[in-house]
Amino acid sequence: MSGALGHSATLFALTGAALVGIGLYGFVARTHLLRRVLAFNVIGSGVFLFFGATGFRRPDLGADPAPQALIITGIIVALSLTALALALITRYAALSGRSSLEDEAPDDEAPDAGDERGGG
Amino acid sequence: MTFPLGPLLPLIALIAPLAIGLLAAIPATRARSLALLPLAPLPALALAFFGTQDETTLAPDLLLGVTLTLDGNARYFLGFVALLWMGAGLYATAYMRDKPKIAPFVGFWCMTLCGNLGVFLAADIITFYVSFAVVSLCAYLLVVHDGTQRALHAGIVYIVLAVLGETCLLLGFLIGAAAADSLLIVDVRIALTDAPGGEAAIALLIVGFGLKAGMFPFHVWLPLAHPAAPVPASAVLSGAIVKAGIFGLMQFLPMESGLSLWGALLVITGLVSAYYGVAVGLTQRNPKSVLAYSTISQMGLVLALIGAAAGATPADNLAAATLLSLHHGFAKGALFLSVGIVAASGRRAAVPALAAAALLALSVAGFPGTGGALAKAAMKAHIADPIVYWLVTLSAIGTTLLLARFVMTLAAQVSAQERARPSPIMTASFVALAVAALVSPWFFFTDLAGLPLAYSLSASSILNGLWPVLVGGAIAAAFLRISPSVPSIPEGDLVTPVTKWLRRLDGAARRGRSRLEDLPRPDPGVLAAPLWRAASVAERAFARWSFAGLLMAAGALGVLIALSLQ
Amino acid sequence: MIAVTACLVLPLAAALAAIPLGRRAPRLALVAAPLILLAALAVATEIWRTGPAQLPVGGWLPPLGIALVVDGLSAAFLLTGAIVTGAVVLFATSIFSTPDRETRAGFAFWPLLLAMWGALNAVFLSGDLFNLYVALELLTLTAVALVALDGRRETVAAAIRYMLFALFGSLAYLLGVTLIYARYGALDIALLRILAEPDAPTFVAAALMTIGLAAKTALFPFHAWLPPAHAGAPAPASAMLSALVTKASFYIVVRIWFDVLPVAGNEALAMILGAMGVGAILFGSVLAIGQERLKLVVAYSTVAQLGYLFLMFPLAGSGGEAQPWAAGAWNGGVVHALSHAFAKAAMFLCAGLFAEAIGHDRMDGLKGVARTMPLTVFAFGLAAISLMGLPPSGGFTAKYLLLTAAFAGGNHFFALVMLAGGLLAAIYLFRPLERAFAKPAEGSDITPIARWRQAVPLVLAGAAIALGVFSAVPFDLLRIGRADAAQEGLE
Amino acid sequence: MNTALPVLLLATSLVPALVTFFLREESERKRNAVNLAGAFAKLGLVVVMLDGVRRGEDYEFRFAFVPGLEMLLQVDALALLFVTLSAFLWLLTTIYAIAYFRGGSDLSRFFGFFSLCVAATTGIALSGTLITFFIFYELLTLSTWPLVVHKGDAKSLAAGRRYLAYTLAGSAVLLLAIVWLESMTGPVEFAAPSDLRRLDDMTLRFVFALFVLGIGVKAAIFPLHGWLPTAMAAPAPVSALLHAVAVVKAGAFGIVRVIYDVFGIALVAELGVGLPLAFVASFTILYGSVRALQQRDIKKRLAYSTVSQVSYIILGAALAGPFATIGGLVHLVHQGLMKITMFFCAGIFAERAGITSIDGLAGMGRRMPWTAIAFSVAALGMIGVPPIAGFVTKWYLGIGALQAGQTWVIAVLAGSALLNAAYFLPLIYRLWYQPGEDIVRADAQALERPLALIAPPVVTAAAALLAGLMAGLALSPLGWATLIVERTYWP
Repeated sequence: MSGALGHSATLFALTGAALVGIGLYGFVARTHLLRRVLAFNVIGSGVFLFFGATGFRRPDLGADPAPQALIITGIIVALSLTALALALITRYAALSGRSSLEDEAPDDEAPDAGDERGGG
Repeated sequence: MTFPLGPLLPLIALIAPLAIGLLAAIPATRARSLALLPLAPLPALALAFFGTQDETTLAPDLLLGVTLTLDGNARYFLGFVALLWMGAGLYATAYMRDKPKIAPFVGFWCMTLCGNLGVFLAADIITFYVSFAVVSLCAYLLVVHDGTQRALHAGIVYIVLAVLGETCLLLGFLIGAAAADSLLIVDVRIALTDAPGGEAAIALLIVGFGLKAGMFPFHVWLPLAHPAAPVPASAVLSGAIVKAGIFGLMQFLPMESGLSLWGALLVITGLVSAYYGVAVGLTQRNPKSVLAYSTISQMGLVLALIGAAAGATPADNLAAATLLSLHHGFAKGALFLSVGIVAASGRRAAVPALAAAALLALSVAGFPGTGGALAKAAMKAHIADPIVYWLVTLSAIGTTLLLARFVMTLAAQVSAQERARPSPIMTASFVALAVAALVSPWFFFTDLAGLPLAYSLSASSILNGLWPVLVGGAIAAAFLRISPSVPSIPEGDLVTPVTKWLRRLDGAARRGRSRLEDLPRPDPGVLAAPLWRAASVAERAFARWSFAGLLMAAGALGVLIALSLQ
Repeated sequence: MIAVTACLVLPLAAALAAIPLGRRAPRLALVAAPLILLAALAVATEIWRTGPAQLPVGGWLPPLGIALVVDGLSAAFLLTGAIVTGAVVLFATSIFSTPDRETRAGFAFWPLLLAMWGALNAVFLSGDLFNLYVALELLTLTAVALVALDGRRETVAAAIRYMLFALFGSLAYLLGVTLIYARYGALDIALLRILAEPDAPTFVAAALMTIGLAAKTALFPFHAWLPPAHAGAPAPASAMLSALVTKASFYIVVRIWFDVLPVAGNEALAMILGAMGVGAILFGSVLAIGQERLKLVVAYSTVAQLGYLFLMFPLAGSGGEAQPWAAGAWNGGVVHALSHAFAKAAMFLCAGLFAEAIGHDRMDGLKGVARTMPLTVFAFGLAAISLMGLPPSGGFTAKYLLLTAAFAGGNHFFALVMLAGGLLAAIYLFRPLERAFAKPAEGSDITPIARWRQAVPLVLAGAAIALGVFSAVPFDLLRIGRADAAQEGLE
Repeated sequence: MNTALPVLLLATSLVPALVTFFLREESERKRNAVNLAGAFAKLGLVVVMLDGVRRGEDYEFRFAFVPGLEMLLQVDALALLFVTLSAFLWLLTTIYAIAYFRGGSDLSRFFGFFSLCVAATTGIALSGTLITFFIFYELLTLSTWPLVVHKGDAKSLAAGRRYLAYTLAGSAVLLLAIVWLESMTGPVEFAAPSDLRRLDDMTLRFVFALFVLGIGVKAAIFPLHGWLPTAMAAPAPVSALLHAVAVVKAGAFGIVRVIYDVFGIALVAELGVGLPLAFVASFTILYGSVRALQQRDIKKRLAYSTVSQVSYIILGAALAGPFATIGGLVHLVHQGLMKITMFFCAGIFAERAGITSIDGLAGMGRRMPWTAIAFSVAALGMIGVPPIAGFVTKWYLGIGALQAGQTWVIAVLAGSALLNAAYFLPLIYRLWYQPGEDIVRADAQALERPLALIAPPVVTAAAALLAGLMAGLALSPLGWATLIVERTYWP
């Protein structure tokens, strides 16, 4: 990793980090399960973006191919986890009619309730 | 398994009674074992007469190495005890013929005999202690043989005091053996004087042996136990078993080093016992308890004699004590048998028995010409201190009084049927013991009393022996007929108040303990409940993802900070 | 090194083949299990003779290629996993084989189990951090699915809660791997051991990875998902979950801190992990004592026992001069993990059999079970002995080594906690045993269980005991290729 | 051949245990055959070894437990004393138990754990290192618990719970002590004690206190004795062998080992810990006797008497003179013989005549003569009435105490003898002299059946009598104890 990052790589890394931050908030603070799965994917893409940015070497040299290969694998893994999570959530909603776990209040009663009604 | 060394006769003397006792256990030979009873002490008698003195037999495997020997006084003790057991055994064959529970009687009779003989033969403490324990515990079984309520009560008092005595002896022996670092009695006796805690050991031994010999205040079991036992058993109890205590004192008290303090104490308690025995004995109605109190009194005298020995030449005093014990053994044994005979004979047949009993009484009182006079003379010859001398002579008056009371109460025991006659075997054994009592001191006077026979025949000693008896007889004649309604102290005098006090103590303890028990005991389950409730509340919090998610982010931060503290 | 590839390929292939076979899948599993067991055994004997081995996949050498690494530690875990899973397969054939009709659980169980086995072997064999990530995710996937296998509301909710913890864990781990790659440009464990230095990005990466894996191992305070998940899953599944799945992420933590970044570790980190371990032991035990359902007791016991494993970090290296034998705490921790795997699997299988026999899971129903199911109670007893750390079990050997390391290193507090943990374990494990030995309550009809099904947990419990008695061989196996950090510790 | 014998000795009770576990409940004859064969074989081996050890042969079996940690089975004179006692009494108790349980339930389980417990006792006796001692010490706890709760009713379960609470807490403390000591000095072997003087005194005193606290639970020293009386809820053979011989004796044996072989007499004296232990033992002797006085239930009274009697052994060990040691060691055998007789008889009275309280004994002498005779002989022996074995111990302890300059000890001995008389003589009195209902003699034959139930107490009573009467013999317990002391501790 020679010298300071080129202008664009730093930008990508920063947006990656921002995405992780935003995703983390959504994943932890929100109680609605679908919203959490979405947040999970946001964090995932943030991480992959950051990972891609690390591939930058010197401007004259092409990008390091290894991170990209790993990102592809990561995306597949994230995809399968999301699929399983969605299957479970839908099954859970069918069984219990709830959109969040028992011990957590649904989002709409959360203090800073969002503007539209929580789904499900 | 090493074979015993040295002469075998002492071992046979001990094992023979056990063998006969074993016969009693087997149902087939039970009847014959009763018949063999008188022969049990035969080998011991042979040993006493023909046994070689001061030779030790060693049986290393038995107990902690049994060593048996026969020294001077022990020979006489062994002899007269064996004879006494034979006489009583003979009497028992007739007495027990039609009675139930022969097997336990014969069995425990033989074990007591074996223990009694062991006491005299033992050369090491362990054998002495074992024999002493056997004799005192098996005697209990003879005491309670009849199973009457009175016998059982006597048994309880007897066993409690016997166990106390045993424990005192054990402690005394322990201190002695530890100091002497050997088990032989001779070494222990020497080591006792300067041993650490030697004083305590001597005190314990005196209590232990004194208790067996009926020393005041530990005498309370004797007037209860002896009368309660069957006749032959009480004869042996008073005649032979009490002597074990005396012999113990003679063996273990370190006379050579002149133990002045203990000697004086022994004399005092001896005399107190002597007079106390007479005083309480006079109030008794049952001839056997009168005899029991007479034993306490006589043994008191012997104790005094041994105590006096501490100062002067010990060997003579002990020899005199042996003679005194010998005579007392025969006389008291015969007197107890006489009670049995008189009870079994009609008015006409009782007269000769009563006469013989009276004669024996006179002999015990020291009437000149009888064995008793010789024994009394031997005793008085060796008491240096004038006060003690006079007290002893005066006690003869008391003895006469007491035995006169005995003859009087005995006369009242004559059986109702006119023509009842005691069985010839019973009379034979009684006569044998009576003769032995009257005659045997004549033979042994010279070497036991250390005085020529002529001394006893001299005018002064005859006069000396005569006047107390006459005075006693006069008083007896005057008083006894007039005031029969003397207030009768219950047998075993001190026992009744002591038992009442113990019962109150036990009740208080029981009440105290029950109050202690209903204190509430904390139940661990109850204590843990709040802990469990707090944990499950925390668990629910950890399960909520919003909290857990935060916790994990905080955790990552924490680890990061920890790592950066490099 | 065919055996190494066989260990990876066979389970995954069997998993895939199980899907089309449907009702005949149990027979396939019964064929595949011994083969995989043989492969694991072959791997173990291979490295016993020739020492640690590295197998570059497809011939590409690191840092570009992915290498499979086999040393004593991985061989031991491979073998334990193979034995436990083999037993679970054998046991599960009696539950999940329905020749007459097709059931969803029966259909889904076998592929998931075999895929989980493949994932486990992948974790134990991979020498590359990202490869570990992929294997870990496959493992989580199959685990969550197994938890929700019987589709009841509680188990689906438990699966979702497990999923949330797992997702956070995998993201944290992935971010850590990314940072490592960004910093060192390599992900292979052997290379990283040389390159690693104690600097800021490495600390961030290590912190993220540790917490991520701690969540997956259900280390206190991130343990709350485990009890409902493991208690809700069917018996063979919960045996696999408690015995092996949690051990996989623990295995990765051990790899990271002893093989990859020993230089980065310090006293403070060891103390934090130790503190969390102590919390797990005490908290898990107290909760286990109060439970009424047997499976919950066993699940909370897992939470407690995992605490022991993490005590390894503060105690490692405090060998002291008096220790004639190998590093105390590291060995202790690993042997504890292995014996816990055997014992916990046996215990969950027994719990399954009890639930099947008395119809429900509450402990009072166990009264008099010792008379009708002696073998199961005996197996449960042996497993309990190992969990309590009483001789002659593997649990005892582990506890003994950890205690000696604690005393040699002078931190007596951990020793006291371990002893207290042993006593608390005795309390919550003797409660069910006591009911089993009680007189059967009237009218409790206990359906008899086939003796061979009772024998399976007995074999596993016996293995836990054997690990304690014949522990010389496993110790020599563990010593092969062990990182020297295990000897000096993290300071 | 010398290494095989200790293992064979252990196997003679381990193999029957394992075989019996897997025997079906109905195959009673096979089970009895296996157990009796094991018992006879063990007795045979012991006789062979008695002769061997007397001629100076040494039997040793080492087994690498964990590299550097060894399980060592070593047959020295002290071990043989304990093994001979347990072998002889196990044979009798097996015969007794077979007759006692005729037609009972859960017998395979009972006899399995019964043999396992004897195997543990043998292991404790033969153990050559502290770790081996601890392993068998724990195995004893685990194998006795099922016996205590054998009846399965609420009372025995509560007794079992209390028994576990005490013994497991004790074992935790013992493990703490062992590990603490071994972390300073490396593994401790009894035959080759390492010099502990280089460690500072305070820690050594604290470790010694921990050892006594840990082992004291099984030796039923005061405040730790609470489990023994409640454990009387167990069936008679259990309380006979275990609480009169195996468990309590293992505790006393352990303390003897700790004092003589781990610390060494010189160090114990130097540290000044011998005297406080003697005080505690003496207090236990008196406390046990006083509590026994208050009990109305026979077995409870016998239990408290055991509490008091076992402390004789500890008192002997604590005073640590040659005579005191011989006294302590020989009491190990004497108390075993006498106490097991009394427990046997208590069992017969309870089982055949339904008598458990002391008042119920009235008049039993005529109804059950043989049992009553055995009971009386043993009771007299306990009081210390010569020539039965009890007085030999009191004699040697007394002499030992005086030679060690502790004259107060003989007062304790005397007090205890009187208390023993106070709580045993009433029993004998009731047996023989208190008139119970006048039962026809024919009824006596009815009660004292079968022979296998009545013979054991008579044999052990006779043995107690012979042990006292023939104390001088070389092979008598006293002879053997003197050999131990002369050979190992005061050459």
